[in-house]
Order: sequence, then C-alpha cells, then structure tokens
Amino acid sequence: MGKCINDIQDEIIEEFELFEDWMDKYEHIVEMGKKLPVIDPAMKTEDRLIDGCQSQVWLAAHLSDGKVFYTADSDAIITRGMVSLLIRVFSGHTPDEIANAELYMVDRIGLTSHLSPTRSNGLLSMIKRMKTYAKAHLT
Amino acid sequence: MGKCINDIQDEIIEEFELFEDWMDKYEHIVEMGKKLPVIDPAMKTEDRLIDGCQSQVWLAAHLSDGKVFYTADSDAIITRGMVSLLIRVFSGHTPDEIANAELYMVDRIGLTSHLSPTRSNGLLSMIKRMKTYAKAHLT
Amino acid sequence: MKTNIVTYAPNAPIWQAYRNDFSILDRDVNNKPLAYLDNAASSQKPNKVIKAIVDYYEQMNANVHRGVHTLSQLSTDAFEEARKTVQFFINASSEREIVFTKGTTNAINLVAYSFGRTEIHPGDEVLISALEHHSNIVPWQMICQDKGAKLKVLPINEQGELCLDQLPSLINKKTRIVAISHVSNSLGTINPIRQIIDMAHQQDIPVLIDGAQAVPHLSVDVQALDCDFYCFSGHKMLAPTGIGVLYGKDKWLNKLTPFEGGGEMIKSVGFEHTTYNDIPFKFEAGTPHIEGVLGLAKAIEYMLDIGLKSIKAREMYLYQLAYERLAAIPGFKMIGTAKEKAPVLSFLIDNLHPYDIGVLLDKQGVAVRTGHHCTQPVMHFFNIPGTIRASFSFYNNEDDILQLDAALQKAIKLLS
Amino acid sequence: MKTNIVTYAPNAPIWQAYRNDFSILDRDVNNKPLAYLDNAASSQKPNKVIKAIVDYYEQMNANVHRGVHTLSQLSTDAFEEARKTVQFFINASSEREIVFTKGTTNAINLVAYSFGRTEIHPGDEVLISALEHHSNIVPWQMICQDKGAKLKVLPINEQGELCLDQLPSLINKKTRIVAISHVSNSLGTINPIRQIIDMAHQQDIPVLIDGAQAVPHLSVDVQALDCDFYCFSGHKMLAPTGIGVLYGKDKWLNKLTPFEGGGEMIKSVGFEHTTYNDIPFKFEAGTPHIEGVLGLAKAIEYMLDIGLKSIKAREMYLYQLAYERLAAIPGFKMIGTAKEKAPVLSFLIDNLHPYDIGVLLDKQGVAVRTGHHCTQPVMHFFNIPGTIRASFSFYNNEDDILQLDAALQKAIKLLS
Ligand SMILES: Cc1ncc(COP(=O)(O)O)c(C=O)c1O
Ligand SMILES: Cc1ncc(COP(=O)(O)O)c(C=O)c1O
Repeated sequence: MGKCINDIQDEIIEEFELFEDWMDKYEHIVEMGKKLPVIDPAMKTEDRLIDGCQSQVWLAAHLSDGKVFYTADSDAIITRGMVSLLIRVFSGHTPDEIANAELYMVDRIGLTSHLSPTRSNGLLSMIKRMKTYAKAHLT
Repeated sequence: MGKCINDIQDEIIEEFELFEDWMDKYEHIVEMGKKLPVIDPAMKTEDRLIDGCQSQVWLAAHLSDGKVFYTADSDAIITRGMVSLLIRVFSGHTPDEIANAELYMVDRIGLTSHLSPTRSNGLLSMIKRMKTYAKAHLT
Repeated sequence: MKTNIVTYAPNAPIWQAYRNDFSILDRDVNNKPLAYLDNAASSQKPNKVIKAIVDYYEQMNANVHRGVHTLSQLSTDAFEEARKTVQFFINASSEREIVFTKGTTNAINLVAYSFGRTEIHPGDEVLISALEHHSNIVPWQMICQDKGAKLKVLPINEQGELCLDQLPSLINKKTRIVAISHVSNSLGTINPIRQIIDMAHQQDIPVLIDGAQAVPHLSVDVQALDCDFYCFSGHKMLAPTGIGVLYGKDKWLNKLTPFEGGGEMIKSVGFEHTTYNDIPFKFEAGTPHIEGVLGLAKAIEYMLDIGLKSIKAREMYLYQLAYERLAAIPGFKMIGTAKEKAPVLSFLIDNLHPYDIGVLLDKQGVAVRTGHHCTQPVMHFFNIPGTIRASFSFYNNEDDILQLDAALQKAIKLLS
Repeated sequence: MKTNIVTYAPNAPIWQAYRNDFSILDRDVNNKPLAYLDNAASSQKPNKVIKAIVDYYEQMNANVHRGVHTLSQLSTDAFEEARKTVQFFINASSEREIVFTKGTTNAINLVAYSFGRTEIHPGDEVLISALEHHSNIVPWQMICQDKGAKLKVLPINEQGELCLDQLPSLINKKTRIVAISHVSNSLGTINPIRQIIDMAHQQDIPVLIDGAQAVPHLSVDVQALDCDFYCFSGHKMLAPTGIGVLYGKDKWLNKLTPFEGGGEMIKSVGFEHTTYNDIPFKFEAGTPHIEGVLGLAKAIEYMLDIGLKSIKAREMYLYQLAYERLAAIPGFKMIGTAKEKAPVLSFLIDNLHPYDIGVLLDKQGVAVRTGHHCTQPVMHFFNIPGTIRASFSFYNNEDDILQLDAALQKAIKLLS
C-alpha cells in the first residue's frame, strides 16, 4: 500500500526544509517542473484547460482500480513545478481520501502566495477541479 | 448729473465700513432687501428669471434717455439685498459706463463669497445679464 | 416651559472619544466652532479611514488583479478582503454579489442600463416613488425614454410617507422593476421596503433599493430584505468619495449583460469575439478606486466597532434633542413627519426663505443644507422652494445642537 | 564589451530629491529593495498628493456644488479650481470641456454610450487600431453590437507601429468615429495621432484619443492636436485611483445626450419632464470623487513644477539605459520596436514564459508586469503568450535598472 496523502505532504515539507533561500527552493520547483512528464498535445483540449490569465494549466484525470490518477501540464515552468507537487500529493489515492484531504503543505513550504485566489496562474482552480473530479467518483 | 459708477461703489464701501461685525452687515443687507421696491408679479416671467438653484432672481431692464434702468427681485431676502446693491450701482448709467464698469465693491465689503461662480443664488448670472443688456445697447 | 430636553445621552464620554477621531470637527468656521449638521450630504471621515488611504499609498500601492509582483498581490488581496467586509456588512450571501461602483448614482445607472438593455421593452413600466432622489429618478426616465417604456410613480402623503395602499394598483403585468429608496434624504422617512419587496415579488417583479441614506444609520440585511439590488455610497458612511456599492443577487448579475466595457471585465478579447469575466468583475471595467475600496472597508470596521445599534441610539437621541429644541421656536414647521424616521430634520420657519437661513447659520459656524436636496418632486408636492435640513451623525454632540438652536434664533430675529 | 551604458544622467541629485518624495520606494520587497518598474500599470504618488487628500479630509471635506455653508463652498471652489488646472494641463480652450470620470475606461464608455446613442446607426462603422487596450476595444464592440454597426481595425506591422498607409482605405462615408491610443501600453509605441486626426477630419469624422499612457510622459495639447475627445486616468500620472478625465470639444459635449442620470447633472426634475444642466455638469452625475480631483490637480502641479520636458528626458535616459543593459543578455528579444517610443520596454527571453520570469524577478524585489497587458490582440498578432514589461518613471534610478538587469540574469540562469 502506498503512503497516505498526509505522509506525502510531510515528506515534501521535509524536503523543502533543506533549502536555505528562495533561490534553492525555486530551483527545486523548476527542476520538478522539468521532470513532470510532458503531456500528449492531443490531450490539451479546451475542456481540460484552466485559464489562469497568465499561465495556463491542463488537467486530466482517470479512475483506475478505485484510485484517481491525474496528469497535468502548464505552459509556465514554475506552474508546472507546482502542478507536479500537487499531483504527487493527490494522484493514486481514492476519491474519498482526495475529497477529504486538507492541503496544508503549500502553506508550510512557504508557497501560499501561489495559491492565493487572486493569483492568475490557475493553480487554485486546478486544485478545485482535482477535488471535484474525486467527489464525482465518491462511492 | 448723477454720480458715476465708481463714486457709488466707494459710497457703499464707506457705508459698510461702519459695521463692526457680520451681524450688522447682514442686518443692513436684509434692510436693503426689504426696501427694494416689490416687482409687479406680472413681470416675473420665465425669460426674466435667473435660476440660481437655491434662490431665484428676476431681472428687467429698460433704456430711457440713453440710460439703463434695472428692476429686479428675488425670493430670498439676502439675495434681494445684494440685488438692491447692484441696482444702486448700475441703474441710471449709460450702456457704455455699465459695460466698462469694474465691480470692485462686492469684494471690498467682504461679500465676495456671494458672487463666487459656485454660489447657487444666481447673482453672478444676474450681473452678467445686466452687462449683456448694456452691451446690446452700446452706441 | 420652553424646551423639554431629553436628558438621556447614551454613554457620553465614549461619544466624545469617537468625536475626537474626526479632526475636522475641531476647526472653526467664520470664527465660530464648526457645527457640522450636513451629514446626509456627506459624512466626515475618522482618522483611521484617512490613515488607511495614506498607508495604502505609502506601503502597497499597485494596480490590482493580474499582477504577479508582491505589491500587486498585496493590493489585490486587500481589495478582495474589502469586498468580503462589504459582503459581511450587508449580509450578502457571497462576495461575488458585491460590485464596486463610483457611488449610488453610478450603481443605479448600471442597473438601469444593464437591466434595461435586456429586460425593459416598449410598453413596459418602471415603478419608482415620489420620494426619490434625482439619482433614482433620472436613470429610469432615460431608460424608459430609450425603450419606449413608462415611468410610474407611487405617491406620498402629507407626512411624507409612501401611500402603500396604492401600490397594488400600480404594480401590474407590465411592471418590470420597482426602484425605491430605503430612507428619504430630504425628509428622513424610512420606507417599508420589506413590504414593498414582498408585494413586488408576489408578481415576480425585482426590486432595487436605493440605500444611500440607510447604511449610515441602520443595519441592513439584504438577504432578510430579499431585495434584488441594493445601492449605496461610501462618502455618506465615513468612507472616501468616489466609491460605492451595488449589491445584486447572483442570479441577476449572472443574467445581465455588462454595463461598461474595458480591462478587468473580460476573459478574452478578440476583434471578432469577446467573452466576459465572471461576476462581480464583469461589472467592474477599468482600474478600480482602490484606496476608496480600502477606505470603505475601514469605515465599515469602524462602524461595526462602535456597533450599529449604538450608533442608531445615539443618532436618534441627538435627533430627538434637536427636534425638541427647534419645535419650541415660533414659526417652526417640520417637513416630513413620518412615523419611522432617520436622524434627518427638515424644516421651515414661517415664510422665511431657506437660503437666507442657510447663509446666516453658516455665518455662525453651523453647516446645514438648504434647498431641494436633489428631490425637486418632493418640494413640488409640498409646494415649497426647499427646506432647511439638519442631519445628524453619532459624532455630533449636544453643543452642535445648542449652537444650531441659538444660531437659528438669531437668524430669525435678523430676518424678521 | 558587455554593456554600453549611457553615462548622461540629467541632473542626478535633483532626481534623487524627487525620488525622496515617494516614500513607498524606500520599502523592501522579499527582503530586497523595491525596484518599481510597473509604472505603466499605475504610478506611485508623491507625498504632496497624499497630503492633499489628508488635508482635504482634515480641513474642508463636504459635498460640492449647491451647498451654502463654508465647507461646501471651499470644497466646491477647490474642485472647480482643479478643473482649471486640468484645462491648463492639456490646454483645453475652456474648463467646461473637462469632464471628471472614474478613469480612462469610464471616459471611453461615456463617449461610446452618449455618442453611440445618437450618432451611430445600423451599417455604420467605428474604426479602432490593432494596438488598443481592451478599454478602447470592448466599449466600441458593445455599442456596435447594440446598433448593428461594424468595428474596423487599423492593423499594425512587425515593429508594432500602425499601418498608416492603410488608413485611407479604412475611413469612408460609413465611419462615424475613430478611436486610437496616443501611446500603446503594451509596446510603448507613440502613434502619429496628429496625422490620423487630420485625415479623419478631412472627412468630418471625429476622433477620440486614449491618452492613458501619454499624459504621464508627454506634453499634450488638445487644441494643437485638434482631437474631439481625449481620455486619461489619474492613477497613471501620480494622482489617486478612481479619477480620470474626459476632454470633449465644447460642440460635442453640448450636442451629445447625457450618459448617466442623477444629481448634479440636471437643471430641473419633474416626473414628466427633466432638463439637463450645462456642460460639463451634464456628464457628471452623482457626488464626484472630490479627493481624487484635488489629488489630480496636485499631481499636475507637481509634474509641471519638475517640467514635462525634464521628465521626458529623464525617462528616456532611464529607458535607454535599461535597453542597453538588457539587450546585451543572450536571448533578449524586444517586442515593439517602433521609432517613436515612450519609456516602456516589452521583451521576452528566448522561449522562457513571462510568468516564470515575473515570479523570479519579484523574489528579487523587482516589480514588472507580465502577461498580455490587456491587449490580447497585440499578443495574438505577435503570437506570444505575453511579454515582460518594464516601464519607467522619472523617479526610477540607475540602481533600479541594475537590479532589474542582475535579477533578470539570475532568473534566466535558474530557469535554463
Ligand atoms: C492605453 C490604455 N488605455 C486605457 C487604459 C485603462 O485605464 P483605466 O484602467 O485607468 O481605466 C489603460 C490602463 O491600463 C491603458 O494603458
Ligand atoms: C437617497 C439618495 N439616493 C442617491 C444619492 C446619490 O448618491 P451619490 O451622489 O453618492 O451617487 C443620494 C445622495 O445624495 C441620496 O441621498
């Protein structure tokens, strides 16, 4: 059995504690952004697009074996990095776990500003959609 | 021959110098307002009305013997007092004298605020009309 | 016995402390202490509101929304936080129902244009009342003229109250919207809007409430009222000029087309096709009045800190005190004697012209408003050129009223 | 040789003194000194402007026009004095041609609605350009849709300049109005509006100029330009938010019907018949943004004190300096290379996303704008998601630019 959502969040928090300054932190995010598997361009359809005004996010999800798996992409690399973090937290869990998860990690690693409702990067809408998808598959 | 316009203005200035405080000054204005001959209601027509938003002024003028004579009225007594002062200054003079007169008296007796363009008592428009009438009869 | 002064002054030292928050009240006018009794025209601003403006400019000024940089983030967060403060203040069900406007007038025009564009057709009717401020008359006249619709008017009685019994006969199948003030600015009448809204809703007719004179004095709950639109201005409730609010029910704001076009209010712009943003942004074209919004939120906090109930009690006490002093003056005639009243005292003295009184009160440091108060139809109804209006705020005090009383008596003496 | 710094800094100590008038520039952002280079979005405000607001509220706040009492008189006088200051600033022939609005967007909408109501008919055309801010696109789209008219667009070339040669073929008997920006906000292009106005006037077509980005940098003379309407915002030129100006030729303002209805804009109101006030009041419904108007006048005085020519020289010096530093960075690509430019530097670095750069510059205290800058059609034309835009004001200095340069290089390294 895989780790539960909060274990992954704690793991990420620990990971980020290593970084001394913002440079290292963002370097890490950019790194993750680069590593996120590139999405099939055919998947980048209108209905998967979350328009963030400045950077765009595409999100796809499917249910397999009672668990939700997400794939996502963005045109901005920092947003990709954040997207990759969120997928790492949510992907592979049951709809129930996802729907009820409390996302405290972003705050703790000092990246809250990226999720402020007034940020124009589409991340907050992405989380909403991730949860909405999970809720739609609640048993 | 009557006094010239500036003589009358100086006379009024002297008159007002007697007053020690605003009370006396306004008492005098109200007094003059009361003394101003009442205008024939039939004369209070639309075209003679100067709408000042708060108090209204009616102005009539006629030329006699090459001199302009004004009659005027207002629904507010302080405005009537001011009107009476202005008539005293301008009435009975030639169009030329009126058109070229510089009205310094209001300032000197400390009532400028009544003539500020933003005052809503119609006095400034009244002076304009008095001069316009005179100009129309310049020889 | 000349006067019958109410002796209950709720918690006076506290009120003196609040008064001290308004520096302007310390100034002289014509060498007399200022007695500012023109609050219905515009209120004064507490130091905290002024400071909020200064702080904004000294610490975080930047254009809101869309910006990635920190100042822009800070401004945007504060701006949207302020929207929630307004939501809380009038108990809207969502902050998306709060649209920032230039003021009440702008808010009413927004509805007249946007609602009018799709909902008003030739032969339709718009119902207002005879008590309305010009700002709740002229926009409807304009849209009615544009659309070939008809403006209907609910009359008032001698007390300055709406003739509610005539409402059923004025609302019919052709009525598209009812637009009524919560509180009359020239007479102070508090209108029974709850009843009016209910009656209109029974026929599925939406109601707009002009709340410009209500929010400074009453606690307003738009959900309890169930009104469809509610409009008010910041400057009459301790906030800066140039800012106001349109509350609109979610369903209406979503349904209506935008009023002004420009930045902020779009999702995407092409020359062929433009899609609009979500509410409330759809109705907020252009860079907003950011300092005004922050000042408004601060003003609301300030009022809530004092407590809306305390404010009301204090103001009615002052109003009552003023009424009892002035009513003792021979020739005093109150205009507007409704049972339910806000702290607005409109009156005349015999046949004296309001303008004359206004000038002489001003000479004695007393600021009241004279004239028609942008409600000419009300003046026509009473067949008067205008009134003298003293309007009270919680920061006024007994001295202001004594000064008004004495100055008024002196003015009358001088004019008689 | 990596850079080729222009070494001429006109009168640097003076500029440091001016910079000191802007307290906010002393603050830190993310533990770095703030380098505010988002001036095209909104400018910072000098202490004198902030003080003008405070003084207004502490000394003379009262509603303007109509009031008899002293504070109302003082406010009104200051308000109307401010109108004259604006008149002087753009050399209008009369203060009656100055209408106060909420901003540029509001001013353009006013014209689109009021002009549109009587002057645009089915089949008519409105001509704008491909360089316009959404605020000079959407209002025209909306009125064209309402009226069954057509929106025509003057294209731009690869330099981001208007294709002036195509103008004659786009202006014809059906064209009712031409609406063009003086200066582009996303690229900085200064448009040849004098020529455009002349060409339009030859066919008796009125021209509206969106001057939002011009007034902070250039000296504007509406009589010399002979434009029919000129619009701008206070907040981009050192003045408060929520205030702007519509200049309109006397003959047009007199001819057009009002936009919004309400207080101030009427002469008399009856339910049957309402007559409107004279210009400019006819277009100023509701209580105006008084502190904003006074702040705007103060901002103008401040700019005129420095001198518009000096401001321009200083800003072009900073722009040139920035350009030469950044152009030396590998992958730097300027977007918008018009011959005539305002101090706005829009650029991209290779294929890096503007948003990523924006975030990393912000981490280093540098505030620039990234994105489409409310000119999506311009971004479509260049087929880019947006740009990074550094825009300069006279109060910026060499350090701001060095900080931008260093931060940009660090961001690029991190992203590559
Ligand atoms: C060229 C141009 N036009 C219009 C506007 C809109 O100005 P405001 O948002 O102040 O109404 C702007 C501001 O972004 C602009 O740069
Ligand atoms: C009842 C009422 N409605 C509307 C208005 C107009 O408000 P504003 O001038 O702030 O737009 C006022 C203010 O005078 C008012 O008292």
